[in-house]
Amino acid sequence: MLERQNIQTRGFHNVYDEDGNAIGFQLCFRSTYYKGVWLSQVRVGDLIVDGEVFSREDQTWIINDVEYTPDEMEKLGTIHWHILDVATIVVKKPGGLSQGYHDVTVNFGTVSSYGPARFAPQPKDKSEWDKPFPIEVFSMLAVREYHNRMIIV
Amino acid sequence: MATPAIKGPKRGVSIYSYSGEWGVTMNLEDCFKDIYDMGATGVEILANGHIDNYPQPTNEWMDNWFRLCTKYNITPVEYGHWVTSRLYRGIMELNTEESLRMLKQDIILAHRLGFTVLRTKLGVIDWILTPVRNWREIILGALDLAERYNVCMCPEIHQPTALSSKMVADYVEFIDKYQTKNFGLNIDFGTFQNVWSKDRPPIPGVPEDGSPCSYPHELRALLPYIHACHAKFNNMSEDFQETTIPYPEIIKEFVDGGWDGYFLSEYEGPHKDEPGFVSEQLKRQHVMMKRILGY
Amino acid sequence: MLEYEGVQYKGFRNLYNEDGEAIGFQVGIRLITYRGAWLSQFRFAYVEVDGEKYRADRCTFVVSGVEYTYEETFTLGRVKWPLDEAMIIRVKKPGGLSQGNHTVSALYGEVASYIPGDAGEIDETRTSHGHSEAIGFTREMIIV
Amino acid sequence: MQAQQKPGIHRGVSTYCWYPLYNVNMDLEDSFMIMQDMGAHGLEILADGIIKGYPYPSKEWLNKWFALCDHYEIVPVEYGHWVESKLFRGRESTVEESLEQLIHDIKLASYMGFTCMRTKLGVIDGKLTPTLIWRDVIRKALPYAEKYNVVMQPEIHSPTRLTDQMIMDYVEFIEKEDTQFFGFNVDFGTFQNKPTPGRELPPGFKMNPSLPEDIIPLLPYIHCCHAKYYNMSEDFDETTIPYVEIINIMKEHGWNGYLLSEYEGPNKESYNHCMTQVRRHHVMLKRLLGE
Repeated sequence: MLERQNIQTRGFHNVYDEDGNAIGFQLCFRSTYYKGVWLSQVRVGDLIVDGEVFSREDQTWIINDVEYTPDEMEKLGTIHWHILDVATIVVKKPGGLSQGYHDVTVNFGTVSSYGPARFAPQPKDKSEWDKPFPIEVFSMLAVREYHNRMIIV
Repeated sequence: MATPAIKGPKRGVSIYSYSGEWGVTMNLEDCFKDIYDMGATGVEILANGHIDNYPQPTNEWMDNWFRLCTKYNITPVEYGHWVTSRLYRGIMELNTEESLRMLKQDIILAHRLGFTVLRTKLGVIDWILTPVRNWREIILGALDLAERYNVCMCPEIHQPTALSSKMVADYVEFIDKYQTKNFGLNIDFGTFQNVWSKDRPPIPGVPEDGSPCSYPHELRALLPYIHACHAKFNNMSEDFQETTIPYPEIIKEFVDGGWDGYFLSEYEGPHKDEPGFVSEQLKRQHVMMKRILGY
Repeated sequence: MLEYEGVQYKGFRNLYNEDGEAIGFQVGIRLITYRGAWLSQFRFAYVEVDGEKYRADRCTFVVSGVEYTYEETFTLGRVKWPLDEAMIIRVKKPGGLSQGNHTVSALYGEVASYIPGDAGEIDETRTSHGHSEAIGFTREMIIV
Repeated sequence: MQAQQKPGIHRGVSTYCWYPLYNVNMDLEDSFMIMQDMGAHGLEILADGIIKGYPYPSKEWLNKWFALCDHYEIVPVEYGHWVESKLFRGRESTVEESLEQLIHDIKLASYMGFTCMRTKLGVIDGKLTPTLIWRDVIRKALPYAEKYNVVMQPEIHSPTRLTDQMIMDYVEFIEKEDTQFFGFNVDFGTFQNKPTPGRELPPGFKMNPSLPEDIIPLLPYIHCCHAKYYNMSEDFDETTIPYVEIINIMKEHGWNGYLLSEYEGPNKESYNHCMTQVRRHHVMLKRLLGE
């Protein structure tokens, strides 16, 4: 099942190599939009934990058991990220996160073909409204939930 | 209770209404149970949202789909899908071949699931929702397949688009030109919205003086082209009135014009993720529609 | 899935015979606890709608698709009302419930051998019953 | 699994922690994910509420059970079940009727990989005195417990104290039967010495809860415990139960087994509250255990 918010509390833990060394952490993330998107429509931004920034290069996303880099995802127009499938975001960080509370922000966006207004800032100049919009029109959403409530055990 | 074969407007629900609870507190069977409680008999699903493993559902999922339709006496009415024009970074309009690949995949899947109407969402190129420039080529290329599988592709006429707009005239012209039964219109009742919150920011294409995008009487000439409607609603009062859209006038046009098809409820108001809230709103809306229609 | 509340909204509707006449209504209930109940340990007092109480003599109880009278449940020590399933109570009421709003509550519980007390019928004077918490047992619901 | 073989005190969780949310906001796999997040491998289930189709789960469900345990590194520790004495109106269950339930649960628990059972007996009074036929029922079930290698354990639960006559009776029975297949699960609520915020202490407990050292003579008979918690503070402290003393005593005496988290505080209907409380509880346990 899904937790209501984008960032799931279930699935938040450090990840370890075979020798038991923490090499990073993972968290589960779902789209709360009403439809799924093709992987090529996903835009991955910075993931921020307690002010520390992990860029898209530090992240891989696991969707339906397959792991992708953000670049790989942008080329895949026939693989669908279903809204009931939780993505696992795996982040490289030697030593992992410390025990205790963490403040997590995920930046991500999805490109929409049919309703730009929901995804991008609407131009104030009304003469822009019937002109074709720029190609990469979408808003990066900063999802920050459960401030100080995500706990690493 | 056996559903009488009604000719005229029939009541249905779009699963879109349950988006806030989907997968968290409700699954497909929960939605069907709720719809059955309302005595509604039609459903719209959004393929990209409600079909597990879309676009390749498993046989188990298909079996369950038909089991639910039978158990709850639900007719698959409308299959919502998208022709995703901005599929790849840097490309504004997906080429016609690839658009057709997507569209044909959905026509076949919709038919396999028993649907007869497709809510075919085309990509747009500007803020007032002008469709992609190659829409005619895309639709034309799919007409044969749609005829073979007996489905009708319908763009949704959605606020801010007006019934009197050039966009609608273009669609009607296309239908008349090709004399096709496999392309038509879905009217979203939001286009009739005539009550707004006071501090509404400007919406591109919506009249700024508070008047609606469209008036109910404009439906009359379009009825033959309409294959399903989104019974959009924003707020149902406790005494079963929609407070922002003139439902009695709208429904009267459909009844007087002898229109046959489904009104599919689409809730677009607040509190969608509060368990039970939407269900309550839907039940109020169906009390209203049942009173107006008499069934 | 289940709704959190004891009285379930899903499933609340009128019941009809073959001629299309309303002969009653139905409503689902769930156990807000950590285990299901053997039917012999099920205790039921009433379903109440808008102040009118419908007791066991006007109700039947559907578990996993099978309908039982209250008396039939007394001896069913090997039939489970599973925790993840709503029990549907079908209530006889010619004409059914009217269209519109209704206040619906239900008083029911289960006997637990490891909790002190007799295994008799529900004490209707108490606000909580069995060991279920008295939460969500009343809801405002609409008949369409 | 590695965690199981190492001697010492291990962490686990009882599905009791989230019972009102189960089937509403979460399912079995979700609970396993939470345990994996916390590195808490030991599991107690309440058989009746968790096993789909209990008491006769399908082959499909059991296959899913084993696959999930394997995937999330879950160690099935304790199988919570009930011997219903008040099954039928107007009379207590017979020894045979009780055994029928008990033996079936022994077999199912063993098949699912559990090594302990939380065997809840019917009670006859407000002091939780067990049904008078308990010795007969347990004695007749012992050969089955031995054959299927699971330990039956009544739970010692507030208001029962570790010094009560009931405990003496159980110890005497174990010694007399010379068995390793009957023991106790001590619920830490018996040590509660401060009230849960917003609630009263149980009657009698204001003056005289079980003391941590009361557990010492009983340790050989205890195979797992309910690590009850009512209120975890923001700085990872349980405010109502003397955890530091209890855990230190158990460590000093070399007790081996699982502590199974059992949340019994307020706001059980709030998902986020329960999840925050259980993570705080495991931060505390991990620190106390020196993990």
